[in-house]
Amino acid sequence: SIGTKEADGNATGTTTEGVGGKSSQGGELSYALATSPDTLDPHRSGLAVSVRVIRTLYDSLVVQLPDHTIGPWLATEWTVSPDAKSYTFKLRQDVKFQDGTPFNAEAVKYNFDRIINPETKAANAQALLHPYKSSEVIDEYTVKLNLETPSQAFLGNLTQALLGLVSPTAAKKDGEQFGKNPVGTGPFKFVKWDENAEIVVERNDDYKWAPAIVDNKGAAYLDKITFKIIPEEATRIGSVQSGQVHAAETVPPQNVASIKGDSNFQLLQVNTVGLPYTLFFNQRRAPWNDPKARQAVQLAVDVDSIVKTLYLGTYERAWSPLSPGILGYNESLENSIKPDVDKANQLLDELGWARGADGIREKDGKKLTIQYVDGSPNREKRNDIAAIVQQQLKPLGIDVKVEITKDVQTVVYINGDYDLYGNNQVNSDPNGLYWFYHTSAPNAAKLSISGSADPELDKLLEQGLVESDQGKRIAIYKTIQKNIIDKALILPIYVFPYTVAASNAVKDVKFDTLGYPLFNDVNLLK
Amino acid sequence: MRFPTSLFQKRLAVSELLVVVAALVVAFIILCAIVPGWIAPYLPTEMLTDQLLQAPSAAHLFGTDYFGRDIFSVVVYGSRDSLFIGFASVIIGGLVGGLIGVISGYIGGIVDTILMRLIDVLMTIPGILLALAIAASLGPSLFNIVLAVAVSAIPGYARVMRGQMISIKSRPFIMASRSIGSSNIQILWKHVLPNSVSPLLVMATLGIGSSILMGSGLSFLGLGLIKEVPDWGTLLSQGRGYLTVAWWICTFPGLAITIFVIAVNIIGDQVRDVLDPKKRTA
Amino acid sequence: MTQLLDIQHLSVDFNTKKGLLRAITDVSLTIQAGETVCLVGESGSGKTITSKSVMRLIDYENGIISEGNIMLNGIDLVAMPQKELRSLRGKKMAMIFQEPMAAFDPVFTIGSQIVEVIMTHQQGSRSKAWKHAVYLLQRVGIPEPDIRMKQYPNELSGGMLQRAMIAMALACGPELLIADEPTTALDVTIQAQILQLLQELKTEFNMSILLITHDMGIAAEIADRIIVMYAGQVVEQATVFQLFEQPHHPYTKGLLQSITTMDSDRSNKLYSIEGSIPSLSDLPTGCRFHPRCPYATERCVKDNPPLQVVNGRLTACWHAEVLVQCKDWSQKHLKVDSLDAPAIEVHATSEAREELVDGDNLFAIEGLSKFYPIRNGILSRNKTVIRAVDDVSLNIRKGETFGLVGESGSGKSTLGRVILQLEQATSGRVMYQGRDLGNLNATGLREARKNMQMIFQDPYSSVDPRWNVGDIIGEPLSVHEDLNTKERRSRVEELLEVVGLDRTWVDRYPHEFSGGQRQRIGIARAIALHPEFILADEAVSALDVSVQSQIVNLMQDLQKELNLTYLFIAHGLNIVRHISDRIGVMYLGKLVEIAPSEALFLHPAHYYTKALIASIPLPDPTRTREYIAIQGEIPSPAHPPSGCHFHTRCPAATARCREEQPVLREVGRGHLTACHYPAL
Amino acid sequence: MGRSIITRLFTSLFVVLGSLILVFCILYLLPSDPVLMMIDPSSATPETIANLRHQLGLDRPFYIQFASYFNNIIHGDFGNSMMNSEPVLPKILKHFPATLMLTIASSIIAVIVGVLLGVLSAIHRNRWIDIVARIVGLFGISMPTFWTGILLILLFSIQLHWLPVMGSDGFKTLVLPAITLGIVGAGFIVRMVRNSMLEVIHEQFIVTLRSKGLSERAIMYQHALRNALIPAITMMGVLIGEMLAGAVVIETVFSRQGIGRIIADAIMAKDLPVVQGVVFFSAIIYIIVNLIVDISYTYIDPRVRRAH
Ligand SMILES: Nc1ncnc2c1ncn2[C@@H]1O[C@H](COP(=O)(O)OP(=O)(O)OP(=O)(O)O)[C@@H](O)[C@H]1O
Ligand SMILES: Nc1ncnc2c1ncn2[C@@H]1O[C@H](COP(=O)(O)OP(=O)(O)OP(=O)(O)O)[C@@H](O)[C@H]1O
Ligand SMILES: [Mg+2]
Ligand SMILES: [Mg+2]
Repeated sequence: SIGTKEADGNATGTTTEGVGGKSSQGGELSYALATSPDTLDPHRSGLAVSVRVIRTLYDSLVVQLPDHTIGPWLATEWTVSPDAKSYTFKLRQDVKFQDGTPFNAEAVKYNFDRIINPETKAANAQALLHPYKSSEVIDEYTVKLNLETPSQAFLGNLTQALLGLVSPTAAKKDGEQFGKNPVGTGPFKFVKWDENAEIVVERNDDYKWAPAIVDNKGAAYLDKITFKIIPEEATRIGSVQSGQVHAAETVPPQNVASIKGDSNFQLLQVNTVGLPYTLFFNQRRAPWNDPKARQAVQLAVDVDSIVKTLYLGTYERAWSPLSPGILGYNESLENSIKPDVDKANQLLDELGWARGADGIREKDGKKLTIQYVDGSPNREKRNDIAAIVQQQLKPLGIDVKVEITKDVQTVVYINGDYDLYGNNQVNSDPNGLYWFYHTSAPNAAKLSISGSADPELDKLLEQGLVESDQGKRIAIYKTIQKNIIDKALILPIYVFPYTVAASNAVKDVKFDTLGYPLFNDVNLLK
Repeated sequence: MRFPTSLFQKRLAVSELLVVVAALVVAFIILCAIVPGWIAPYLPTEMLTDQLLQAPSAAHLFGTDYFGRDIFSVVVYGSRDSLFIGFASVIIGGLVGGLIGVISGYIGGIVDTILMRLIDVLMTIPGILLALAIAASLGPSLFNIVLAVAVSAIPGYARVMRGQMISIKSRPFIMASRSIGSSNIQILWKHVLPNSVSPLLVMATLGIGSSILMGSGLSFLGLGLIKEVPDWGTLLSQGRGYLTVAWWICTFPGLAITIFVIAVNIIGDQVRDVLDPKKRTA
Repeated sequence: MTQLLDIQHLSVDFNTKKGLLRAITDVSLTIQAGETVCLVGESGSGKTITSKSVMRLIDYENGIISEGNIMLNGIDLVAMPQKELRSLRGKKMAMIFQEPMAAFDPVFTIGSQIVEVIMTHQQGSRSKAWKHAVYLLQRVGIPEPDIRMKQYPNELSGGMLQRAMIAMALACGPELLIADEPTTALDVTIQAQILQLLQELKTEFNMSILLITHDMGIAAEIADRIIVMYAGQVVEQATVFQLFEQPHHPYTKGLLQSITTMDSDRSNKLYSIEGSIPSLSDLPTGCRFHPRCPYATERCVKDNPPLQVVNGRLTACWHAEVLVQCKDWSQKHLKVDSLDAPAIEVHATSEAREELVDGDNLFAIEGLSKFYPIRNGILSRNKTVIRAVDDVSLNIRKGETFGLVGESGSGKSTLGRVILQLEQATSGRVMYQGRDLGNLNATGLREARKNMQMIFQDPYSSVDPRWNVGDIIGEPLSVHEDLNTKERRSRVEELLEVVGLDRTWVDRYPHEFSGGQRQRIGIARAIALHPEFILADEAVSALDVSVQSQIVNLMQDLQKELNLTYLFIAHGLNIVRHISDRIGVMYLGKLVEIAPSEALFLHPAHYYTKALIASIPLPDPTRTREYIAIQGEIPSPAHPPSGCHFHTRCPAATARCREEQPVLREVGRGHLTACHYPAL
Repeated sequence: MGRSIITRLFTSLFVVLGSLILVFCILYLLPSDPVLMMIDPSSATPETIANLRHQLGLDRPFYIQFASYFNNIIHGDFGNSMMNSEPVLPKILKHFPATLMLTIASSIIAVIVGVLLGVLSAIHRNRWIDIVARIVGLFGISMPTFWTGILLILLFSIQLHWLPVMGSDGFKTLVLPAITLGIVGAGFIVRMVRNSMLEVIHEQFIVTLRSKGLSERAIMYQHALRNALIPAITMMGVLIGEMLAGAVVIETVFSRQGIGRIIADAIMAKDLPVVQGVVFFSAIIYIIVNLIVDISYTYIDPRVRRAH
């Protein structure tokens, strides 16, 4: 039988079921990654691809369950203070790091303090840990985390791999080089990392503290996992097809059908959760600070056609600033917008943009243009989206200038030199919206993508962060989503499915709620 | 020359036939670049979303790509930027490199030493790295790609031209001209240059091909040109992921590059033969 | 007698882009065992093709033997497949070539290349072959053969290489040795040595020699029989005595008459055959020589004469029998009185010229030197210099022709270039009509250049191949004179006419001309500005004898008309004698003798001059030259011998010569020599 | 000879310094800021960023940055990667062997195929062998390498399962990339060898060899080829440079480890110390290779040997 099973939008944590039921012990899995991880120090990493490896090496305090509730992992239980500004965790007592260092309250305190220490040069972890202030060791296995301000996202963020717990001994010893010599408590131990070639991890035999989302609570079945780094698409898929590796991630849409159609292979697919791939208007720049102008674009861009054309039915279209499967996702937005070129034209006419001789609209001697910035390389065919948007807006009289750059950081976040820019984020909590849509602090080192400065939206986002009542919180986020779409702040494009092509021998790959693969249960048919 | 031309026409050897074919190919491709509209059945930007990934057929000679564009038309229109990259970078690289070579070879001495060390500096950095660094610094625009490729070609031209200068400088007819009382500039302009450009010309013809290839290499590394109508290198690079499902997407632009480069090389070889006075007088 | 080589009715075609091209037509010739046969004729007459046909080497050059037979010792060479031929080549028949440097593979040692031929044809060990090779080198007169064996071709001098080449040819004891202009690229002194060697070896190895040459002197000296070729055909075949006694073909007669001999009347024009050899693709009808033949009749235009027996020899002329009866025909062509006989009458004209000895100086050259630094290694501190010209002083008088002779590398060209300020002198002065040319600024120099022009050795490489004739000749005009296009064109056309070219040829390109015509172009360019002085550096050396005469005549005519002064550099001593009023002899950068032309040849004072003159082959088979010719080769100018540079090769050298450098001193009227013991 | 090598090495020092300055300048023009790539600017305060820039010395004037970099190099310190603080020198040394293997293997292929085809094509000038060899050669230099590479993978790995698709461990993984790169080199060599063979074949000494009765085979392979290879050898230096450059693309296609990928990544990330390190390294290699070429040149060509 073909072990392919596609997760639908809401069902995260999908598993594939082994044929025989009984998992076989041993074996080495080779798994091709699409890019090279930047570091295996979770606190310093900023790449999703790193997380796939990091997840095998480290555990978190808590885990997110498929129903969005938080379950125990290295922490057995926790309490939140009434002002919601401190969290007290009771820790498992049978855990130790792979280098023998005991896991205890000191270790947790060390970890979180490490993240906010500027010398660590922490990356995304710092943002996820926000608004963490300090830790107090209550006793050996009890730790209290203090926050600057209340945050409903905090606990959820603790489930993320980037806030995984590193061995204090190793981190202190290796300093800058810890990312090349990672030590955690996870089901696998680091063996070696050949840059640009492979990362090898082996089973941690002592492991017996797996979270609820996997079946095998003890040591993993696999002896080893070799993560091969194969950036070139054709090579990566080719190496699965030729049998050189067991599995390869990120299957290009055009290959999905052939993998599915080949009885020797299975296709695993799970939608990632967080913010879907979304095109953001830069509201700092005219005329796209005008809702009407944005709406015209919103009506003219045929997202359905884009997604169908480029992804050949393998990606789902996104409708909201959040992806399905996340807390508070607003289903009512689905199918709420239909392309309507006439209306779009009318809107632009109303704004006084008249067509010039070349068909491009003009006003006050200025052409109606969109500076569409996208990063290179052409990840997930995002550059191609730009190409289609360019064609779709041409009849509307908008000249879309596509700029593909290696240096998105500078162009977008520092110079703000764009009208339209696309991005997505894997996130466990709808509070992820905060960083994108809240008015940015005046001294922020980096501009927010949307350039929003909307007091109403700001207020809603602040409420969402602290609202402790789940129901109310969901309502707030639904409003926010509708708000954003109504004001046409963005064009949501697609929900990114994490896809894996694997030989049929690979059994029981599971995924966490964010769509990262878990290897605890994996076994190889011999 | 007083060759009986009829004899020529009768005995058209295979290699001569090759040159004729090559010339026709190049002429056709240049025509494509100048007036693509005459040749291409579709607009290169026209996305026929109901005809994605169609195999080559009568309607779509080279098939369609994942946008539903007619690949034949895209290739035809794409020739413009490809040829531009090829020709412009060769012209810039050739002029700058040639000039350096002329100055270095003709003046000699300390100027020569300094310029040649500078050229050595450029030589020590492999061409594509230089191009990569320049393209990365300046961003991917058509002109920057041209610049990047041109800079990496400079050392070659400079060296060849310098060598030519030095060898021409010692030919008796240069001394003849000097003994007549011609000034340095006159000699340089009227004798040395005309007699030394032919290897440069040959190198330039061959360089057109390598420039296009280098451009496509930059595309592959993600520093290529992104425009509405992709050049061949970009098209090839974009289509490479589809090789197993729709071979035609990258095969045709690939063939376009290869055939063009081959044709240009054949012509370059012919130019070499024609410009070689030894072969002409033989 | 048995014929060793028997060629009958041989015709050879070449496969060219323009179709089949017949290079030689109906050539028949024979060589007997032990005989030396010379093949003579102008450049392009098919001599090399004939010899290569024998070796069947033309197969590799798109050549086809389309008719005829070649039998070597009764073996048919034409029908033989290449594979079998290979076993004959190098063994039964061997070949030596004109350019010894080009004929060796530069990347293998001399020894290995000789051993290679031995190993190809003979069984036996390598060490035996090596020993044999050493013996051969020794036999051809190469000193220290063991060392030479391990050297590469570029490490040997030209003369040495030609000896090695001969050794290689002799390696397997061939029956037939073909030598294609074996001495043309060498100095006269070396040439004499090589010819002597060949003759010695011939008897020793008991072989036949087919020698190709365009020098009648060589043919007279060495040949038993001579075969004259013209435009791909044999026009005459006779024994050497018959031929020089009474040539039967007008072409042969022309050739012999064109030779400038040591006693030619310097006031007379040289004889020359009009026109030039036709191109193979454009052959005349009938007798191929008829367009240039003063005796040509209608019949000659229509029918090609066969090679037939006339007076005991073969000739291909319809009128040979009649012509030889004519009075002006039978006039002796060569009359060489003994060189040491002082009895040559001094011609009236030369006496008149003698006055020039004291005439006005156009150039006064004082202590001129030109050293070229040579680098050995970048860091090497001890700078070596080549003393190309070393402290030379001489005067050139208005209206005279000053000849400069000397072996290759003696500094003649360098001296010429430095005089014309084409190169900066290392020291010394060049005074031109009282002005020091070295002090002129750039514009002054350019002005001065109007008066000083140059004619070059290689008429082809001295013109820009991309320019047409009009531009080439017009270049000096456009540099110095402000003319419009029309004026310039008409001046160019005039000049073309002056040098004897068709005025309609202005738009042609250099490669469309023959060698002689190209040299006329060079002359036209040189006289365009009516200069006072012309430097002619080997201006006729690259040309055929007949054409040489044409050019020399032209130069002399121009001298008279335009009152020119020449500095005439050449290694052909005959020609120099004919054209020059005074002659300077150079050896290793030094001027060793200056004398009026006649005086120099009659009474050479320096032993080097003597040796040079003695090396000239005489075009008279009745006289055998005594080989007092110089031994050894010219030493390196970077390390010239001490004292008198010539002492290493001088028969009269003493200890004094080794230590003390002689200075130029007068030994006769206007006759200076730098020798401690002048031979007067 | 020994002396001139020392002088050359000495002048080479200046060339290396020149390349370092050049690359420094080019990268200095890069608008991106490495600091922003290292930390997450959304959470870092401007002060931390400024601190970090100061720490890395990026706030100093351009020439001081270079001077201190150069000073460190003289002391054997090539600095640390800005991306992951890894020391540069060990990083390069670790990745170099794979690239070297690739370069050597493809050069061998290029030389064998190129010389063989070049000779055949010159000997059989204008016959079908010549035409085929020339076209093969032209294909070699006319196909974009990444395209050739992917085509080879499709054929030999996915269709035929003969060779691994990717990797840099062991001989088998070397075959396809070496062929891909070798084809290009072979294309160049075919042309060169053919041209110089044609020239040599018309030399006078070939006629002499024939007149000695040598077989055509001996003439072509023992004499003509050796002479024809002399100019070809000068090209080898350039060719090896090209191959090193080709590695940038090939290593990506075949997911091989190597210096090519390091530098491509580093350039795009403006990781100055790494770029500088690799450029330094490749300049040294260039100089060494050319030195070797010159030495072997003098070995093969006695005319040059004497001049030294
Ligand atoms: N391979 C060839 N193809 C075509 N024509 C040739 C070839 N070789 C020689 N010829 C022509 O044949 C004619 C005779 O040439 P050959 O070399 O025998 O002259 P030669 O008498 O030896 O002259 P030289 O004194 O200049 O050596 C010349 O016109 C030459 O151009
Ligand atoms: N530019 C130069 N650099 C170094 N050495 C030179 C240069 N020109 C000439 N020589 C050397 O100077 C010496 C004299 O050369 P020159 O050409 O004047 O001799 P030549 O008498 O004209 O000989 P030939 O009869 O061969 O023309 C030779 O040894 C030559 O190698
Ligand atoms: Mg000849
Ligand atoms: Mg000379």
